[in-house]
Amino acid sequence: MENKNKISGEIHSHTGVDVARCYQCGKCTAGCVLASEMNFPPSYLMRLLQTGTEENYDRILRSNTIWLCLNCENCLGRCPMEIDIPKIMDYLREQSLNKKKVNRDANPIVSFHKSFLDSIKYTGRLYEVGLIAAFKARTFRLTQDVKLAPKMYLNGKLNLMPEMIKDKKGIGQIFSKTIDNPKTKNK
Amino acid sequence: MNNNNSEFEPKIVAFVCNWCTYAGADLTGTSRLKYATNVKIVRFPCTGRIDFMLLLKAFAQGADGVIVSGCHPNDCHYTSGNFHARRRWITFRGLLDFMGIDVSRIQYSWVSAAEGAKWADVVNTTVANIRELGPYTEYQKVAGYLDKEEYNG
Amino acid sequence: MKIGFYPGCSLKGSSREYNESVVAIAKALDIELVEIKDWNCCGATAAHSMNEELSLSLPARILALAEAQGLKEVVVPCAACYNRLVVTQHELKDTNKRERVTDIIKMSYSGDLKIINVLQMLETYAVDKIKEKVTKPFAHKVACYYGCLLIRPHKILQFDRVEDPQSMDAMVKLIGGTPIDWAFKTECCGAGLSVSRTDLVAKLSGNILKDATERDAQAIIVACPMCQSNLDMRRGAINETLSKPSDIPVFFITQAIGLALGLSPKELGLERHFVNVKL
Amino acid sequence: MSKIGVFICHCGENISATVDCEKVAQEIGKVEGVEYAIDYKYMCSDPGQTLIKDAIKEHHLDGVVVGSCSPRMHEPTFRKACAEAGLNPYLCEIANLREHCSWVHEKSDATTDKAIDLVKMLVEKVKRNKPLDAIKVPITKKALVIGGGIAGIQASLDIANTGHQVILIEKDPSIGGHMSQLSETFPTLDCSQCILTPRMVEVAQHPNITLYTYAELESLEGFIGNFTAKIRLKAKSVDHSKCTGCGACLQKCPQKRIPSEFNAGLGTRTAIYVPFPQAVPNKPVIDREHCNYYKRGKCKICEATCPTGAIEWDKEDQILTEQVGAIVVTTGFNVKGTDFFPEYGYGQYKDVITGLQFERLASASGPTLGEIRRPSDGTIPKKIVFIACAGSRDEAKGIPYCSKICCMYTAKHAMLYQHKVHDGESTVFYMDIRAGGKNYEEFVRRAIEEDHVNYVRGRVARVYEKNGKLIVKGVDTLLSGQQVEIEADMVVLATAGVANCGAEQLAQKMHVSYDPYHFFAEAHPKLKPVETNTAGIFLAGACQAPKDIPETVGMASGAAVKVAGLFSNNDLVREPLIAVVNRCAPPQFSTCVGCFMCQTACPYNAIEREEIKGRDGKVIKTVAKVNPGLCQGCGTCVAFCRSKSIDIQGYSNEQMFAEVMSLLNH
Repeated sequence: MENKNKISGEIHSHTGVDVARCYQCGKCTAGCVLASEMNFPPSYLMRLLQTGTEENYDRILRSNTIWLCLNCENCLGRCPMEIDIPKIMDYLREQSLNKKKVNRDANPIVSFHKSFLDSIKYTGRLYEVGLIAAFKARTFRLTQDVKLAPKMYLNGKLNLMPEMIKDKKGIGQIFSKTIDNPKTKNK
Repeated sequence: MNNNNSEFEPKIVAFVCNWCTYAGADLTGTSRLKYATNVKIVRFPCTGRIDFMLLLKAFAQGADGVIVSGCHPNDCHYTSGNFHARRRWITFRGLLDFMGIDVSRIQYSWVSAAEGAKWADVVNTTVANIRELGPYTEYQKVAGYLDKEEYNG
Repeated sequence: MKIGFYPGCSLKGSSREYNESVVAIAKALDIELVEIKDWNCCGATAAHSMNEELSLSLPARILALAEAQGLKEVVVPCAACYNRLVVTQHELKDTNKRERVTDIIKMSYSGDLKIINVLQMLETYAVDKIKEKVTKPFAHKVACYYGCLLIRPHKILQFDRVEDPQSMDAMVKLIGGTPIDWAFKTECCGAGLSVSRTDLVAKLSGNILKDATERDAQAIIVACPMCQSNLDMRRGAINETLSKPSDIPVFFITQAIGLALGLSPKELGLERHFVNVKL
Repeated sequence: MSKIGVFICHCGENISATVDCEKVAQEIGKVEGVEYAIDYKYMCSDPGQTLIKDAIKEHHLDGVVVGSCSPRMHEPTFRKACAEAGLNPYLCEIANLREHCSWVHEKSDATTDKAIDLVKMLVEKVKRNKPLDAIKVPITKKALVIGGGIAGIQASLDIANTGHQVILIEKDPSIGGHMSQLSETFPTLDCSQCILTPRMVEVAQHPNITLYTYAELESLEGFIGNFTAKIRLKAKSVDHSKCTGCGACLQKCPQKRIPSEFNAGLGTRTAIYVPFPQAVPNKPVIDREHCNYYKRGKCKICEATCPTGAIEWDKEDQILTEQVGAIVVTTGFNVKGTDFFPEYGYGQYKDVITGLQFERLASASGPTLGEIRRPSDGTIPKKIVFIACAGSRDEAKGIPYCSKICCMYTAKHAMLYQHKVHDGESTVFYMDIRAGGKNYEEFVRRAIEEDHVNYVRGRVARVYEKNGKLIVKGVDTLLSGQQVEIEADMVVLATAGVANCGAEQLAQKMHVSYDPYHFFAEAHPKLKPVETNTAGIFLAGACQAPKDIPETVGMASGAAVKVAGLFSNNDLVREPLIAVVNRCAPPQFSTCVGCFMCQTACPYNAIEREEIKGRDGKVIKTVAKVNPGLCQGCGTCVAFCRSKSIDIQGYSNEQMFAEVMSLLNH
């Protein structure tokens, strides 16, 4: 039967996961390493989704939960109904970004991801020094890890120059066709 | 699927055994699962009862497809009827090929009394397949082979 | 014997000792590693947190390159990359996704490349060699730490058992070590939040170190650069969360094996560690 | 020119909601040979049946088709109605308009058209039906009960008390089943053995019951009223006619460390053993897998100690053949082991146990004499955690169903623990509390309110061991997902109830159907809960689905009544839907050419050779002949017959052909 609930319908069509299957046993939350840090834990998030109300959906997209999720997949590994919560989290993060509802505490996390992807966009590979610099610039956490960097350098863990790949065009077009593509934004 | 086929409503006859598939189809009903109206069930005591010449007769009379379905191996209510049926089906298939009849118009499956959903699935996939294949037009050919067969008592 | 090789970014940067030790023991075990030409980053957590198509396209390009290079099997030491590549290959079994992605990367992709992690490589190709070549048994009590990405999603990776995995323990036994039975084998270390939420990483990694030390392990063995850098480089931050600071060293499995095979600490990049590796 | 009456049932709304019943009746009315056609709201109702009867008389109908629910539902009803109106019941056929049409299609012309086709099909069949007379076969008034748990015990006693002979076979050395392992039973907390043991003894002493322990069903042939059962009597290696059950051998047997099945692996037993002190029969068998003599050819200490020389080393299995008229299957269930749970330690933690093991700990006859002690170190657990739904309602583990008994026995376990360990703390992790049953809910409330068991709603993600404690990582979903971590001394898993091992093979031996989880299938989920699809074979207890003692006993008595009912007649009236070989005038006598392909095809050896002799007594030809007592009407022979000389009544070539043609000729 077709799903009358718009939100869970969308989630199903994008992730193939049916939120109605969750019977709220809480096993995911019980095993979640960051549940205590989250605005609300995974099982509660599933329940909010099941209600299908816009208010609750908004609460989810504005929560830190979706950004704290590490995708460690313990929840999926143990879920008696084999519900792919990590996949839902990925989808919700995308929605939260597109709808500009990212939780304030999650900004550093998003900034890090953005800096990370930028680094790849321009060099094809991760340029850690550049990443950290960009991240600091984004978050103004200028002093973070100052103690770490020199030792990393001394231990030869830092390349001061980025490794470039040849086919930068190829990488560029991957980005322009996906994350930088305005069309995919409001999906 | 091309358009003229999408309008075409295939005639499909299902030869099923009384104990497994007929009961399974009953379960499909009690579970209110929906399937295409094209298939009509003929009830046999056992797939072992099914004389495959009757399938030919069906084609000769303009059936577009046929389903034969009974108990799973080892689950036959009569111990071994479905094995006989399977053996006969294998030899019969050879005969059909030889006669130039499209074997893919015959769906042979096992549906137990507990598999209501499976029955709905078998029906729907068969109907879809036969739609793809289009109407069965060569049946006069089959009719030819069957002139001598006596049935009508 | 020849096998394809995808190092990934960490192994070229902050975790180069992992790369060094992989290459070193491969050599010692007569395994020739053929690096994928002009490989790119797999996108890691960042990509699939931000955009699904991107998170599939980046790994897809890597796989396509490997296929174009005629490789049949590729070893991926970084657990994160390994996870992304296998998951992508699985996701792309879906024809629609495959069409979308191949259109994005503009490369042909068949999806029949065999992707394995370091443990699988050693299990399949090196067990006997290691047995015969062990000169300095790694006779220590160690906690094998698998983390998340090597094991989960189990249905897709199909590697080892989902709780309390055993393959690394077996490897350790093989080189004369004693793996302990402990509780945090597959609990997450904080992985991608290393920089953005160091506080949480310190807490999670702290729990891991705590359990290992309390069960008197002398070292932690890992097969993931993120786990290693969190447990090693972040030790300062971690120790601030612990009542009793921990000085337990964190080895890559390849380093442990290398030592057992008699390779020098330098070849294995051991001097790059933050926490003293004297045992 | 036949006169068929057609009766279309609306089944309230069930058919008429999607099928235009009126139209069906009208259209059928036009069919050649149809004398009378009408639709009605409830054909199976009294007025409905009267409608049919009157029509038969009024219009002198020679055939009836009822378009209604599945023939498996009401065929007998309508055939009876016809018979009452003087029409041979086998001239009545049912068109399945509900299960095969109205319920599986949306409302549309196509649906109505299909309904019309289905009825037409049966009209064409009925035109060719022949009046048939039911067949009478004698009934062997002796029942076989398979499985000596409480279900088998109850069924055997009930049947035996109606004055009929019962053979009870049990695969283990003693009857008693799982119930004999239980400590105290919910919701009354009366001691399981105290109520069970007297029944076990009664079975052993009942004049109408023959008990074979250590015995299994080898094969089953025949049909209702006339089964032939082959029973394998496994070699006990002890002659019970000589053995006095003194038990001297048990003391002396050097093999003492074999995990005891009765104690669910928590205790040990010897190689020559009696499963438990109250066993029936209370005489030992030798477990050849573990016996030194059978393993290494040395020992024989038991023989030396046996005062009556009862040990029989080279005794072999015996196959016993018994004629029985009915069978009650009561083979029970089993529970998953702790090794089924990766997240709870793959069974490697000694102090993580199953509910059944807890029963043994709590039982006065158990390895700890009823004291709750940790298997690992024998200490008394001060903190205990019970995990409900361990494996049950868990699709990922392949067991989506609810095991039904766990909620109650978990409450009981927690209660018993609190009664035995006063300063102990018990926590139950649950998803729902399913306490439907007389005094069940009250029982659970008592555990919570009076015994202060801590009930937490949430599933446990993980259990691991740390310095002698079991760390339980759970959650309280009623506190919007607050994590709960408990350092427990013992964890009890209410593991899923599953079909007994070998259930599938047994079902196949008996040709009864079973569900995907190998529980045996009842004939109808509501109206035939103790029957199977195979006439004469009945079910009782947990072999059909997990159930508790009261339900099991009720079901067993139900099955017993079915058997007694069957045995209350001298012969059995069977449907005459069987094969016959045609006969015709001399000189041909029959078109049968005597190839006897049918004989090889027949699963029931129902085909005999008949010599047709002339006046001078000379054999003219040998033809096939069907034994109506043995033929089950599968019709395999018909499909095999080259000369179309053998046919099956009710499903004749002519009838089947007519049905198929009617579907296509338009």
